[in-house]
Amino acid sequence: MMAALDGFLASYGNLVNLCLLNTLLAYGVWLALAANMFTLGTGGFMAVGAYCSVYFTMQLGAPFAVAVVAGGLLAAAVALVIGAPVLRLRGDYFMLATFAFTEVVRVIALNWDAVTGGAIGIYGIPRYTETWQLVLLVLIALYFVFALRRSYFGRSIAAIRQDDVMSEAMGVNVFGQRLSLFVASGFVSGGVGGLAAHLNFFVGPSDFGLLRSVDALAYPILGGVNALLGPMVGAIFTTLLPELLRFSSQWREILMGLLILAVVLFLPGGAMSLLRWRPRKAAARRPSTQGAE
Amino acid sequence: MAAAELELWQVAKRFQGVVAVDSVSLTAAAGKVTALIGPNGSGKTTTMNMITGLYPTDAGHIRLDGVDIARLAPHKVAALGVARTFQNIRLLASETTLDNVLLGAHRHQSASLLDVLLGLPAVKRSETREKARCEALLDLVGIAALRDVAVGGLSYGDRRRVEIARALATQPRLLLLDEPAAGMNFAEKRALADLVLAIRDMGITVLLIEHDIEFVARVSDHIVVLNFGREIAAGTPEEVRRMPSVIEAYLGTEDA
Amino acid sequence: MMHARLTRLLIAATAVSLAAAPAFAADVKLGIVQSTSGGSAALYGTMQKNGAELAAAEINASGKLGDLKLVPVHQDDAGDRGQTVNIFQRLINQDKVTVIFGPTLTTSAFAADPIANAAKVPVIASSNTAPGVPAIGEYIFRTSAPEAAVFPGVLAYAVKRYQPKTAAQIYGIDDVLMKAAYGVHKAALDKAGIKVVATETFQKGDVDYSAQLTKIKAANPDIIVVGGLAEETANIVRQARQLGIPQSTVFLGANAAISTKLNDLAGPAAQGFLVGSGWFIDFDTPANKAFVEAYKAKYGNAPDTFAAQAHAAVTIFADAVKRAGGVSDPAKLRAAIADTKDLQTVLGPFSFDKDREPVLVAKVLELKDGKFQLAQ
Amino acid sequence: MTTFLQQVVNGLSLGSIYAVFAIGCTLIFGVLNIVNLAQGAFFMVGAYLGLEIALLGLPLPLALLVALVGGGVLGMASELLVFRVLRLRGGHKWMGLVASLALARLLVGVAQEVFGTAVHGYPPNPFTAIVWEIGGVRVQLLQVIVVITAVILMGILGFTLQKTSVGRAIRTVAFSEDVARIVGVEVGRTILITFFIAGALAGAAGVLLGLLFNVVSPFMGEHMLVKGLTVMILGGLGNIPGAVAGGFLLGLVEVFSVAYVSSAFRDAIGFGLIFLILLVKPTGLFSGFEERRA
Repeated sequence: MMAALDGFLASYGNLVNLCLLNTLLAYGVWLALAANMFTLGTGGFMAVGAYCSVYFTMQLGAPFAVAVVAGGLLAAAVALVIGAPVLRLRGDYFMLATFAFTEVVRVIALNWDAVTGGAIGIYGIPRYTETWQLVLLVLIALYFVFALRRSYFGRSIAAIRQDDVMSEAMGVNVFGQRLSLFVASGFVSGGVGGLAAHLNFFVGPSDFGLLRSVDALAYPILGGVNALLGPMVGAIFTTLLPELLRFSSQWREILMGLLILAVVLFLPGGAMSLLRWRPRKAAARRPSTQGAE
Repeated sequence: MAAAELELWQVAKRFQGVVAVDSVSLTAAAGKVTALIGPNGSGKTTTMNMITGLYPTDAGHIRLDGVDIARLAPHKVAALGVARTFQNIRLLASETTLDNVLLGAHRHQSASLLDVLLGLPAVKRSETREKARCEALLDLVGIAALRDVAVGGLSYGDRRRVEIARALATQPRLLLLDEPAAGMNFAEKRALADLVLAIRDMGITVLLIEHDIEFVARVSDHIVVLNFGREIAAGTPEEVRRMPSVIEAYLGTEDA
Repeated sequence: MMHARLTRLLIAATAVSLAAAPAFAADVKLGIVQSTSGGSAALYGTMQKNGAELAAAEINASGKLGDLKLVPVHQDDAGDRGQTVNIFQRLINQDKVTVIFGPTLTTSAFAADPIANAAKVPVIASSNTAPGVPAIGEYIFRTSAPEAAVFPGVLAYAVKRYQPKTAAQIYGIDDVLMKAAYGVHKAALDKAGIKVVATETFQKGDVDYSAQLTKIKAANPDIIVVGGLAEETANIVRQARQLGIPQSTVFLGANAAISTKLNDLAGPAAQGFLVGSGWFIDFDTPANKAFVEAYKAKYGNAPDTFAAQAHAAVTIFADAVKRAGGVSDPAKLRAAIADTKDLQTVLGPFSFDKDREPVLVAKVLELKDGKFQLAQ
Repeated sequence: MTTFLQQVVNGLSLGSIYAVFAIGCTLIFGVLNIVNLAQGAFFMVGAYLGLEIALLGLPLPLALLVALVGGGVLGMASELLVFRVLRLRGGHKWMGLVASLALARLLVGVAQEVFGTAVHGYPPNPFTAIVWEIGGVRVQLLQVIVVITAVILMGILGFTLQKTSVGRAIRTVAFSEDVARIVGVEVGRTILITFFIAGALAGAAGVLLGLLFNVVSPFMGEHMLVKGLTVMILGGLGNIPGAVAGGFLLGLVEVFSVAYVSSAFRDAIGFGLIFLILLVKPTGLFSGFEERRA
């Protein structure tokens, strides 16, 4: 049994790690999406976390755990600084401002050779990230999200997502909650950046651009923002998809586009809406109108 | 939890040069029902939005028991005991009645984020307490049976009641009702009038906007009439009904 | 009844698949990890995949390896490092490949090569020119000449012919290859005592270089050194001429700029362009002529330097297999690859130095009348 | 001074293409309040369609026309197959972003399959050869043609929006779909036309860029999309005159940040600028003549 697992991990270990890492990232992004923040800042936060943690392990010789937490904290601090002004913007403006942030980070990474190695990046990073650590972190993230969702915070976050004006009038500190969630999202993204940097020996600016942010957003959206397991399902689906479609060689990009389109068009509530599993007895009587904004 | 007195003094608001509220002064006496009436576009809802902090005022004071609240963020105004309902009902359609009302209880929850993340018993305690309170409110507004139904499927009148229950769940000292009787039938309006009076008797100041004069006359202690962003009359229902300027304002709108 | 038949069917199917599963003992699986989708990496990934597959087919047809048959297994990593690592793991542990050719991008190499090195599977890269790739481990090789091996020759030639005093540099700042090339160019210029009067950058996807070139024009350098891929270099050269930088200001390019695309896209503007390389399309050896013909016949377009380097990589591997007497002993195979000495390839006589870097006779080429020719 | 003027010429010719492309993006936003991330792919397809026509030896105006129509048809297809379906199914706005990106990915995959991954250039045309030198400033005939074509396209669009019944319908839908329905505008058809116009502008921009800079590749759209988004912010989302001004402005900002700061920080300056604009004046620099308010 153990031998079989070892064999599997030898061939698919990295894929498993990527699924776990992306799941973690998906929950980080979910924190923002849950309060209707369509953030394209994820790539930027990951970069901040990755470079910071690598600096800690390679330059300062800090323990891995300390480095990852430091990366997360620095990303959270950056989120706090940019979040305060950016969160005053309405939906699309918020999205574009976070996009600009990610690009600015990328250009800084390209030019700050002393810390980031410029375009060449940093290689020879020790491999500290282990599968069991990722499993543990995913479990913790799942539990936190679970606890948050079913608490009154979860209720107010859902209310902010659907109608922030009303929520505010009901005494919910919308700005405060959004900022906290944005900072938390930055923390998780930064931490994931640190973990990712110590997984594959290398980091470079091309890892953290706009595409990274968009991919990260796609995880919870494709999986379903309203379901606890949605972000995980979306992350695993999106990570496995290119591998599953490997048989199609040159048609892979086309098939991936088609498949994602199909999910969006036929399951506008995300893949988890397939299950329609509802924890409360009122499920059957829920009307089908959704996504009212 | 004493009823609060609301005082507006020469409050004004314009949007990109267009005057929405020119200068409104009024007082909603503590523990009374005050009605704000006037033709469409006379600035009633804008006034209510300024009271709740949704719009910053351009001029004037808004005082709640003497404290100026004109510059406060809406959630801070709510924290001082001001709750409201919305003209275009704003509920979370896919959530149950109880969950919607529980949102109003948000600021009374006592568990911290840390309690929540660690799953401490404080969470359960706080939630149980607030649930019980909200269920009592559902009972009060007469929709206890709809507790677990998604509000999207409720009738118009029932949804208005959910909104009132949610506002009450914030434990307000001042309750603002924006056209609570709109779209209700005769029987529903009667029940609503009784509810408004009951709320007043609980020691909550009520300020309501309403078009239905019968309804207003039934519940109000005091009426303020707005037109073109100014108050043109004020008094008891009997007094206001006889004022020529009021009759003119209402007839005038029929021409327009 | 139904059940029993189904069970029997399943057993039969399993038996068949089990019988088919093990590869023939004579098959040598070659992992080819090249990006054929996913942005600009696909430009040169496709070329390398073609070059490697062509070489494998030729070697199989020649019967040079006796009953050993080369079976290329191509996997596309879409220029995504995560996928490169996935592929390496699977090729090594599941497909049990003997060797890996690739990956396309240097960043992918830094992430994935350590896995192969640990598993004692040789990797021969044909497009990673940044410093440090073979240093990952003793199983890592490359046929792509690092910029440092070719550029000094080009500059020496330019100095001899034009006696430049000043130079301008322009390079792709977000491209690993070009950033590394920039460093090499700068060092060579400094060493030759040529003053760099302007340094400009661009990014992947840029099409308009006129702002940078206007600035360079104002600095009036004697030569301009470009660190860019063929497509980028072509546009830089063309736009420079349009902006009135005279033909007498000679352009020097990076190794990666060698492609027929350069002439296709730049036209007469590129006349006199100088570049150094291990290979060029009109390289006059029988091996190369045959390669160019075969490539054109099979893929319908002309090969570039990446295709040639990939072709050479497979040739080197096949030769090493022969010398090692098979593929059963990875250490022996590795040693045979490392011992490659003066092997005739499409790149000319090829050897590896002790750092597993290619030793090639770098040629200085000049673009004349639409063709790269040996500079005289 | 010569260098300065030369940079102005560089910036204006680049900016005119940015403007044409960004108008399409901002038009869709103005009408539907969504960002269509597939516009970049339409741009790429337009460039290829124009290239194919040019390679057949047919005149360049025809290449432009084919790209216009091709881009427009793709725009309509994206509305019919993606956005309309999403609206009918009540999908969240986010889904539109993800879906349009998937559509772009699909088109890039198809283009790679059909045209290959290599970069192609337009065949040599007589315009590239003609260069005027005015006081040391070099202006190519091709640059002039591109800028004039861009201005004409923008002029046609402006006329269509302001003076024709189609334009009135589009403006009404942009103001409010409900109002449009009440006054008898066929909303569905009008939205379809909007997508056609936006796609056509993207396609045309593809040909202009391909011609001027001689680069056509399957991946060119992503880069342009980023520019288009930047221009949208500069000009204010949904603000068409703002997009025109923003396009030229971005062209000039890029050129001058290279000229007077450093090419290494060109993009940092561009993105830093839009970040600041978003914080200080989120309605864009040109909200003075904005047509509608949210």
